[in-house]
Amino acid sequence: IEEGLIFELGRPEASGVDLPEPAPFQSRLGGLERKTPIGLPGLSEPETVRHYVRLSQKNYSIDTGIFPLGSCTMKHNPRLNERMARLPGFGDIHPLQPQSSVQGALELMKEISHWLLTLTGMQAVALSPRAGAHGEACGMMAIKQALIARGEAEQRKVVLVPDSAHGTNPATATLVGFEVRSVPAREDGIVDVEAVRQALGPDVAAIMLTNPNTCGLFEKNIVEIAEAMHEAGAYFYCDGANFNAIVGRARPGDLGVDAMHINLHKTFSTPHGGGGPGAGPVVLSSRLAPHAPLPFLVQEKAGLRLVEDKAEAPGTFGRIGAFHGQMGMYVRALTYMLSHGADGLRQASEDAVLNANYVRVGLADLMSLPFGNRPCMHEALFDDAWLKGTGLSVLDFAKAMIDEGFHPMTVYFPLVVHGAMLIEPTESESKATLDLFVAALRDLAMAVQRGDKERFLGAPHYAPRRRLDETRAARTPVLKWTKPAPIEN
Amino acid sequence: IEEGLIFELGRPEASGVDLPEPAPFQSRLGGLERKTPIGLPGLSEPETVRHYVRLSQKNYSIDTGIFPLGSCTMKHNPRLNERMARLPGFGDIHPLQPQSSVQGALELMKEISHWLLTLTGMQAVALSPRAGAHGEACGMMAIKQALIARGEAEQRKVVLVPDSAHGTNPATATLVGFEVRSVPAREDGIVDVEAVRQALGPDVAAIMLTNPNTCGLFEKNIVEIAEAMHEAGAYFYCDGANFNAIVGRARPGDLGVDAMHINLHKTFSTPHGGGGPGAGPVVLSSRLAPHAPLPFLVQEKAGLRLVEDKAEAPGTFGRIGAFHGQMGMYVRALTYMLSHGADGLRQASEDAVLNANYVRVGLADLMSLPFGNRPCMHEALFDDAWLKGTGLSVLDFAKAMIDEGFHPMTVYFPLVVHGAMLIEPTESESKATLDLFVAALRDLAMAVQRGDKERFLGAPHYAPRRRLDETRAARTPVLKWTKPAPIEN
Amino acid sequence: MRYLPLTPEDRTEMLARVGVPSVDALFEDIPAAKRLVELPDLPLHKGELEVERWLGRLSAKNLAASAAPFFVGAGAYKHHVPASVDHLIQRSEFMTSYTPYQPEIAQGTLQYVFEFQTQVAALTGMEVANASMYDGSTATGEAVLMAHRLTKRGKAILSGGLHPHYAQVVTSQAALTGHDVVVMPPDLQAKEDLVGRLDAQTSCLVVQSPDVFGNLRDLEPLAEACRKQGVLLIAVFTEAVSLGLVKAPGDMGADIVVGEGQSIGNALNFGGPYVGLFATRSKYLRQMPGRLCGETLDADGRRGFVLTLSTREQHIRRDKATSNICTNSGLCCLAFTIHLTLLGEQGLRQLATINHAHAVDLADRLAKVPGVELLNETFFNEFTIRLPGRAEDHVEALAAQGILAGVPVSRLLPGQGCDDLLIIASTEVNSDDDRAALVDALAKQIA
Amino acid sequence: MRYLPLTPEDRTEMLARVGVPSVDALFEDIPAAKRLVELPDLPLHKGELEVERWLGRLSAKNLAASAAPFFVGAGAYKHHVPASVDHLIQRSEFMTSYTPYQPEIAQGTLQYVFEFQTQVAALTGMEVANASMYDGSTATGEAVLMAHRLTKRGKAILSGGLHPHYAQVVTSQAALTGHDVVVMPPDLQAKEDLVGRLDAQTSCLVVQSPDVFGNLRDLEPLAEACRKQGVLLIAVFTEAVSLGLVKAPGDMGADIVVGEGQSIGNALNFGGPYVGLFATRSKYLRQMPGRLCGETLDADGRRGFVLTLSTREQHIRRDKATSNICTNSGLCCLAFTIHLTLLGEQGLRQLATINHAHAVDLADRLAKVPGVELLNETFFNEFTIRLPGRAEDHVEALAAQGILAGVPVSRLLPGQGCDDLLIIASTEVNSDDDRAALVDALAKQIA
Repeated sequence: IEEGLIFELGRPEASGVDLPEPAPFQSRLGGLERKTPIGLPGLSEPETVRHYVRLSQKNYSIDTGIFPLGSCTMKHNPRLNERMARLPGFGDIHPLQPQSSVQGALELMKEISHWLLTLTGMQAVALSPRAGAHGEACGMMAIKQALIARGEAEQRKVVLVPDSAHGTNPATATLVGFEVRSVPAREDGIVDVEAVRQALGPDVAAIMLTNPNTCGLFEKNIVEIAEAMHEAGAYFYCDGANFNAIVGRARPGDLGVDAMHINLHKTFSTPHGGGGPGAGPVVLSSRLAPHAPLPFLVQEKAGLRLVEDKAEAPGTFGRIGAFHGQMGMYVRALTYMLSHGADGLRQASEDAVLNANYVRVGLADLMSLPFGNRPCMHEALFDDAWLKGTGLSVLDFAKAMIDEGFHPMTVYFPLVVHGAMLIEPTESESKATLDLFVAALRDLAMAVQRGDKERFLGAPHYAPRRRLDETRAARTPVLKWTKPAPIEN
Repeated sequence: IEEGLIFELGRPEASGVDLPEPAPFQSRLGGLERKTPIGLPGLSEPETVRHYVRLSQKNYSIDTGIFPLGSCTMKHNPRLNERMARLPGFGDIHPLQPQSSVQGALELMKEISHWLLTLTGMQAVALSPRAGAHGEACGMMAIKQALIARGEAEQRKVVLVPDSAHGTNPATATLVGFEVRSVPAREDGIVDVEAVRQALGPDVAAIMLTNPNTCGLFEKNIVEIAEAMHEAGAYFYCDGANFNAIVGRARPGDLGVDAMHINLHKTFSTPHGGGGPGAGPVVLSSRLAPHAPLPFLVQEKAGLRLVEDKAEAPGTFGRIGAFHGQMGMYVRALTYMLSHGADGLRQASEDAVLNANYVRVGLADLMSLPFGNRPCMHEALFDDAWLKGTGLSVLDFAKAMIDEGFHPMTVYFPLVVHGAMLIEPTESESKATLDLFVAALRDLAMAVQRGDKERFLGAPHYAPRRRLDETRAARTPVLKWTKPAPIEN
Repeated sequence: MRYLPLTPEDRTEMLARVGVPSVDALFEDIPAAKRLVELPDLPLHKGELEVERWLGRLSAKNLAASAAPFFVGAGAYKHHVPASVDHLIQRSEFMTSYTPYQPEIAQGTLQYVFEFQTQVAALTGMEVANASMYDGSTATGEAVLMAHRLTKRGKAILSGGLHPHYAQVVTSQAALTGHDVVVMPPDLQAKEDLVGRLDAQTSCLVVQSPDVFGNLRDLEPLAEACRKQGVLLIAVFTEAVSLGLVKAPGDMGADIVVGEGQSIGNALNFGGPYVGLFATRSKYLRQMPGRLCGETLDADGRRGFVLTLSTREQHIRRDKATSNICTNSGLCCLAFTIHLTLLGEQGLRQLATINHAHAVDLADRLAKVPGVELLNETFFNEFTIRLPGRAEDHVEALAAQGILAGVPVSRLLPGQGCDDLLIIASTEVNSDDDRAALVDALAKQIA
Repeated sequence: MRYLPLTPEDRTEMLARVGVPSVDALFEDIPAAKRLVELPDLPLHKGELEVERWLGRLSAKNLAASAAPFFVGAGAYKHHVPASVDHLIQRSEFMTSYTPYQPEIAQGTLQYVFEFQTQVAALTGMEVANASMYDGSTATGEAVLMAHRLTKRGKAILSGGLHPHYAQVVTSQAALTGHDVVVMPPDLQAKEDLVGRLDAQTSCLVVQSPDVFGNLRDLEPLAEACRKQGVLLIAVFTEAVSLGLVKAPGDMGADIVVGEGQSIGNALNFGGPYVGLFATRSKYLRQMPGRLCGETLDADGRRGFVLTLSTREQHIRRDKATSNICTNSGLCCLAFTIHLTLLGEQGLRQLATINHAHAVDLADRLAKVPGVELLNETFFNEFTIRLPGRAEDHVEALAAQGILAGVPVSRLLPGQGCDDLLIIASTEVNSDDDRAALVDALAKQIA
């Protein structure tokens, strides 16, 4: 049975809530009452519940199978996190209550800050960014503010971004008013120190580097790059999307990083939620700490206090959002950290890397590896060289995986590799699952070799929908439901 | 992907919990330590969550579609009920805490008793039965005890049970030490007063009658039957499984009922949970009230008190279970009652009856009605006369419904009707859903007429499993997993 | 009315289609004199917020286990249940589905029941287990009836260590069915002579371990004696966690094992819903009450699960059924099996060990309090102490201080001279501070 | 470690398959001197019970909204969220799925996003809405940048009624990008002259209604003035429930409407996560930031939904993107759309009416307290009063009595001479008793 839209199911008289009639009163709307219908459908509670339950069943999720999207770190989302986030003392407090009435919440923010700083070896943290990209913006704004403070903002307008970077990096740099200068990667997939040195100049403000990078490799020369940046008077922004690979194994602060965002929804298991909410706290070096945004925590005799007034923080670049950030996500992430502990967090990174390598060796003979069959970090990157001449694309291969019951890996990213297929199993997958996954991919790869094209071109066959026409959607955008015109008799 | 059994997925070293090491201590087990492995599998938390999420996806449920099982009342299960049942003051209290520390819980029991008594017009209630069948046992035990008190237990050993009764009725009667005497129904599906009168004698203890009955009809002569029973010195047990049809429209107490169980999981929306838990409080007439089981509530100056000591209740037949019953279900049912209120409860019954009749008229021309196309109560009963000569059975028809995305109705019950198909849509279904449901059944019925046999004989085609071999299961029962013998080389 | 999808317009339209002038016409079979005209004398419908307030007020009047140092047991136990358990049992597809009578679209339920049966058989050391009973007490009642059917005898002997509520379930039933029951006097230290009571009329001997006073009992000698007399040994437990550390009743020779499964996966719930475990030997299978799930194949030859052997059950066999049970404890059984899957072999052993360790620690500390006498030589996570004066008074006094100290034996066995006895349980949820608080408060109370 | 499925045996086996002697070998690209040998100086792993205790202790130190008469608003509002909302958003398939980049197996997410976009467009009276932003404040920032792109001008004028945090987001951004911002002084009674500020350099005028002080603003004259000057009117709201009763900003001529969606479906969460709503006219679509879901057909011709127009987005367009937003507020947007579906046209109107009624009642009662001055002529569910003395001190005093009275304006606008002002919100969760408690306590406090 197809599930209609709420607008097709609803009736104006129906409602899924019961509300009391208020006592008579005198309106104070000053003549601004809404006089026309809003156009919302009404559904009873049973209809509403069924609608969303049915919709949910059309989704793939981590809870139903491996979700090996490279660069996305789809790991297990513990239910304890959810339970803790819903404690009334966390979920049911207002950001503008008197601070005296939320000391436990402030303590929690202090505690997660402590964990993040200890794990990264950095000096300060701005908790408030709402997601990775927002964290990037925050970090780059701190850099801009530092340059302003140094009087070099007009001079230093260029940000170096490797070709392999997430799209958010150049977008962020531009958003904050920088220009982007590309840095090519070496043959072996990592950024070349020499290339960085060549790109450096007095006009350079910073580099934005992902480490481990989007090819699943650790940037070996990171210390040299950081030194080169610092020598040139520029800053080192590290995209922390892949921090998951090295927690407990290396600290960005030791590597010369000036700012790095941490995706709590990747590394620390807060759920991706079909597209959010995330949280992207930014850790800062001592060079950038004075320029951190509002609010931030200070410990005073009477307790913890959030500094919210710019007058108290002359170096700050200001504010990147209302209130104090994604409290609900801090609770979840801290719950995860406390559960894992120092030992578990390190073990998780090790298992993530081991799992990726296990997948790599399992497929290396059938699929092609752009940088050779060498150890990777937490994700294994393949390219489409092995598909050449088969008439099949990476997308066809990905869609065929759906028919095998698996979510595809990330495809066509990073851009530096032709026909990239980036597989990140994470530490949450068992050996048995990886064995099944590898076997299914091997089976598909052999089908490619056999020339069994229909299995791929028509895929997916067994999903809630066959392949969807994205071009059509973009050519004539239908972005909301509109009431169909009545059919004439 | 097929989902293995936990025993196939687990490893002995794995665990989904982390527990602290206790301080050293001296065991007091007196040499009764377990020395051999238990044989339980170990799974991490992510594996466990995924296992059960995947299993759940193989189930049909009310939240995913109409569940029109006659006599089962699969209505909407509000989530508010679940939230309330988990309040610490209800879910996290022990049945043997001091009664002074659980006055709110006792008040809740008193409140739900008040609702049940008001809705049924009866004099007393025994809350503790765990389910409908348990309630039946409880009611029949009260009757037995009353007979003992009257000195007629040896004489009155027979219980009248109509052919159309639920199987639990005769089973219960036997369990409590009665003998069952069948009472046939009339041509029009209801119990004949004359037949009851004829079956009555000094050996009769009671009648067990379902009303509305399992044919979906209100027993019109119920008052006469009750009077006949009472005149003969016997009791009237009413099976309240179908009380949902008449809440707010008629009170069993007014009809002469002596005892009736109420399935809180049918009439008052506590979830069926794939087979329980239920709750089956029994309401009693003043004639049976003194014989109610322990515990029961009394209001005292200091507060409410549960009477648990037989010494305080000389008439009681004793105890039917440990502690005080299904508190978790009382909370859910009371939440539902408070939500609906007197007006909503009556409206719900009316809508349930209207929905059933709407389905009846929608199918009456294609399928056959054993008692003619006359109004029914909350369920519409069809028989298989219309399938005669098609080579298809009711079961085939039911399994074909699965392929249309619907749960089948109850089939082959009640036994008095050949090839019974009992449809109970409940008040939770919208007109739109009923229209779809009726259209799908009409389409199938027309396929029957066309002789499209494969659509039925092979059904279901689109379920997690094709038709399952029940005979095989019963012939060589495999009731648990056993480790497969190692394969010899 | 948020739960009712029909709008007034729908109703009008549908009544027209049905061909009746009003909904009243559909209720005409109710005798006119008995039809209700007025609404029941009860409040009208309320919104969620109002209902939450109303029930929240009642809930707040109770002292929750997690809000107090908590040592109450005697048949129900406070354990920590992982968050994922409650999350999973609330999945729509589990919670709002029915008894799996259409197996093709109920494999989720059927597979977990099959897994549950396997787990229960393993835990109890038996060959076969059913798909759950209401709770431990009713399972005990059913076990006695099953023994009567198997032995064709009619007398049950109940140990003095059996939970008094369980004993009352058996005696209440027997009083009405005409069976015999011998209830042994309260047996505080597991020293009663049960073997001497067995005779040729005895159908079964019912023994609990750990018993209601906390004592562990070696079932082997009893099993041997039973075997000699053709008596079935019914082993009962109320604390399923004990099976992680204590020898399985099946391994000690029990014929039927029944117990309460609440303490794995399920909340206290003021006494219910709980989940009854029921296991026996394969040879007794046909007389076993309750639902059973079995493995089979589908039309394509794939493994699948169905309810089976339902010819024993009421909906087929009616008055010849082995039991009248129909709805059982589905969702509680799911909670049990999920929690046990999370625990696994290692986790359950560890959990049981912590329970035992906490109880040993508490018993040792209490035994040092002047005036307190520890009765048990053996125990798992529960034991009985003798106090100066009425235990109930002390418990009330401590409750007023926010400490829930245990179950006075007089609550279970009134008027049997046990008024100075208190049953105390200590599980993994008791912190060191909790135990210290109890010891201190009790010492002060009786000083 | 309960979250890690690999056992030591698995690891050994897998390392062998990978062909490395130990896991260390996989980390050799990390410069030797920078590799960590010791574990981080943090506690070791903890079981669920310990974690619950630890966090429970912190939670208990906060005064929850539901535990107090509660009148705090100014950008985030306490509303009652039906139980089914939180249940549904926790469905595994919603909560643990990703951004729907593989639409064939993400139709659940895509369809609700499509429905959400339709609802937001209807609520705001606009033609097109996106799939959510982080929150109202960042959506405002994005709207200003969008206006700059569309008008190719660089100056934003921010009303003195705009939430100060929102204003700060815009000014912080502008300070770094070199755009101009005019922040009007606090406008307590919606009397500022905005029209006079518009000029040929002005890209956009940003006006909030109900504004931060609670006043309602008629946008029509502003829209007309903007149109004349080629200025875009950005309408902001922080209380989405107001849209049930108040004229839609789109109907008053706004070009871009942004707002906070928290108050429908979402908890207070101490400030986040929330959900930003963003709607505009179709003609501006290509410059709209954020994700969009569109309708299309699959290979079999069936209706389906996909993310579309992603050529505006960062993962395709990189440094030319309309925004850098990637992860948005998926699950909060789901909560919003479910709650709004439950409410429906009628329910939302009714809810808004109750909110307004409660606020009117409270304002009238407070206005009668000697020393209290009500500033607002118009308001929805929030208004501002002037008190004798510092509002912050009064609020602290009332908090100590367990009453959360509102937001002192000085918290939002320190050092701007607003120390005696208090913003008070009253929603459907405030009972009559709650309002009486506030009035009484405040009267005593200032007496």
